[in-house]
Amino acid sequence: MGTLSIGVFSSLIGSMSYDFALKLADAAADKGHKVNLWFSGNAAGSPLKGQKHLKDYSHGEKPLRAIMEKGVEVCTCEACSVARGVNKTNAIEGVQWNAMHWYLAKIYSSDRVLHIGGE
Amino acid sequence: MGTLSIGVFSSLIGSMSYDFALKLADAAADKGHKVNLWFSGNAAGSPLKGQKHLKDYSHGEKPLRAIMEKGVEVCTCEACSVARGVNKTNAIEGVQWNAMHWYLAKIYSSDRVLHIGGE
Amino acid sequence: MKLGVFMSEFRAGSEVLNRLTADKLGVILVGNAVYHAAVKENGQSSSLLDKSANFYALSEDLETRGLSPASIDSRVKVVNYGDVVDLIFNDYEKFAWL
Amino acid sequence: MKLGVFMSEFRAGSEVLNRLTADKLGVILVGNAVYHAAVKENGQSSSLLDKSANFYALSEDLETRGLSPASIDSRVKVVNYGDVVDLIFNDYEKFAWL
Amino acid sequence: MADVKLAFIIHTLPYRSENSKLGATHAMSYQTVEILLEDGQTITPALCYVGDAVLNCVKDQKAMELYGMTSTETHIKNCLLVDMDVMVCKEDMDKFGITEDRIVDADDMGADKKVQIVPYAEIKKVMESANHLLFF
Amino acid sequence: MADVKLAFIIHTLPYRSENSKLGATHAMSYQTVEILLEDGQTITPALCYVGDAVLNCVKDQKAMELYGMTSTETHIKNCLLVDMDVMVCKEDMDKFGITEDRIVDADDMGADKKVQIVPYAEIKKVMESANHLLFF
Repeated sequence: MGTLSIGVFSSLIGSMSYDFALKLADAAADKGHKVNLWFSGNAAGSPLKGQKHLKDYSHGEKPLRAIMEKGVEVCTCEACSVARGVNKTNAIEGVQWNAMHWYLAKIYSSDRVLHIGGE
Repeated sequence: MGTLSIGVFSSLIGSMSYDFALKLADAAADKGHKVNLWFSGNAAGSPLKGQKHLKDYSHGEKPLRAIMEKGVEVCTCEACSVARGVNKTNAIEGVQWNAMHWYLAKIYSSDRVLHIGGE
Repeated sequence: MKLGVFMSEFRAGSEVLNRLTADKLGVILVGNAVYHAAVKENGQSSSLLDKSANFYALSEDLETRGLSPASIDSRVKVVNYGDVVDLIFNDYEKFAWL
Repeated sequence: MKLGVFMSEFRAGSEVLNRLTADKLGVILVGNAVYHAAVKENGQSSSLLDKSANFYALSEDLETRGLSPASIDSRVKVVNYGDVVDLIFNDYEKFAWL
Repeated sequence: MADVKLAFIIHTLPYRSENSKLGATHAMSYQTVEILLEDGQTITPALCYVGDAVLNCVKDQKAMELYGMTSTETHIKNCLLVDMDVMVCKEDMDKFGITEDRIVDADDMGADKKVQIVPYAEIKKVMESANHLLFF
Repeated sequence: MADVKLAFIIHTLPYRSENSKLGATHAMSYQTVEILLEDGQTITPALCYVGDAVLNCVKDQKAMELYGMTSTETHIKNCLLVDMDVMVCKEDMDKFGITEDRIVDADDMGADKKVQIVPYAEIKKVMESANHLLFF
């Protein structure tokens, strides 16, 4: 079993790259791999808690909580989040807060890195 | 003097279309025009209050409050906002909440409409 | 109709623009579309500028990218935000954002 | 190197991909890039598929768009999320997302 | 002016951004706008798919089954159900080799309206006769 | 493995998305990553601009004056100041007719490093020798 670090930079709703990242993390965790998930750019807006699950929109909160339950480590870029009004007091519990070097440190000990850019 | 309705669908930070919309609304208000601003899509995440103004990021909260002071009417798509975890309790005061027909009704009595799509 | 088209990208939107026609057509280059006015590729100006239209480029977006308003294509008029407001109310009636 | 390139768009990324080379190259079509595997334009398949590489397309993203996995280009192998995990760990070492 | 005509021109692919979906849902909101207008004031939308966006109109989209999200197909069906004019550009369908039988319909929901397959010239006329344009 | 090499490949335009900026700031964070690593573990980034992204490297960007936001130019200067390898593809510069004197430098801030104008083949070598790639 290996370690995969995924960087996600796209928004919770829109391109569906965010959906892709969560589904891939889930599938990798199910196969027994260790997964790290880093949010930066527009993805740093996604840890806001209290997202209402409406069927016309992608929904991140439930699947995010579910993959953290499976042991996926999730961290958001603090600067990117607070610039969007998301901070530790209104964020989903369990998401870590750190600077960009968290991502680089996780990459250091990863077998595989999938850096997902986009919006 | 005329009425201009602007629809914004892009995120607070990223493409800078959001910055464009706010600057255009401000310039039109300064010239004495009536301006309506509609947020949907990723722009519906932007009414979250408490955005920290960091110099590496676009910042919407201050300019948004400033143009509302000048009489620009701002409304966000309620469904688009709550799907992102933004709701009336954590939103910038003065932003209106309504359904998509608010935008159409404003368009009805507008001389000009600039619908800004994008992400 | 008098149609004002806002182009906001450098690598998208041209196909849609090419099919638009109007009695009076204005193309307002904003965001990364200002590169159409300011850079050549392999010595060639952007083919976008060959369209029969009035072209404008937003000075704020040129200067943000290190592009001098003095050095842009002569077919393009440099405008600021206030000018864009006047274009919207005085020169065109309907708008598209691409 | 063994390089896996995720293509996520239909109208962007091809120029960057064209310049990439690797001892073993895989191109994984996800998001709107699945159209490269499933639609022709003016009767022509996407030129992307002419590149010398192993091609994969994500079944979930094909079906989301109403595209039948049975009807895609024969050069492309249909995979699901679990298969993509295996491609990442077993078949390629470095990755690009375009 | 009693009726205001709006042309919703969709030129973007589905599922790449929210735009093509939001074009349909915004157009559909003409149904309820009367609560904000005076008596006799109406809005008439037309929803037109051009360029790559004709791929929005392909049926059998499984977004709900696979991603838990309403498909673009369903949004278009809902537009047909409220008797909106929905048009798709024939030249672009032909370019992609999309035949009429692959285009979304809402027959199963009892809609009278169908997606109208029209030449681009028709969509140009819609733009010309509209009071305002909204490009998604 | 004591040193891990990362290739940050920037292929997107500035100011269209955050990607090109975040490429530079993520690369720069190698400076502080030691607090999360063991002794002797290091990360060496290289920041490479290819394709349209060479337009990120044009100097005199007025983003701060006009939009109140740090320019991409400043981010690149900061990378030079921390002695990072920053490369820009010569073929793409030539395609756009961008001459060397228009490329960002950090001379005014006393940087020793300069942006290296290199053929694409050099950037390919960076990708080949890197442990991981990050495309922005």
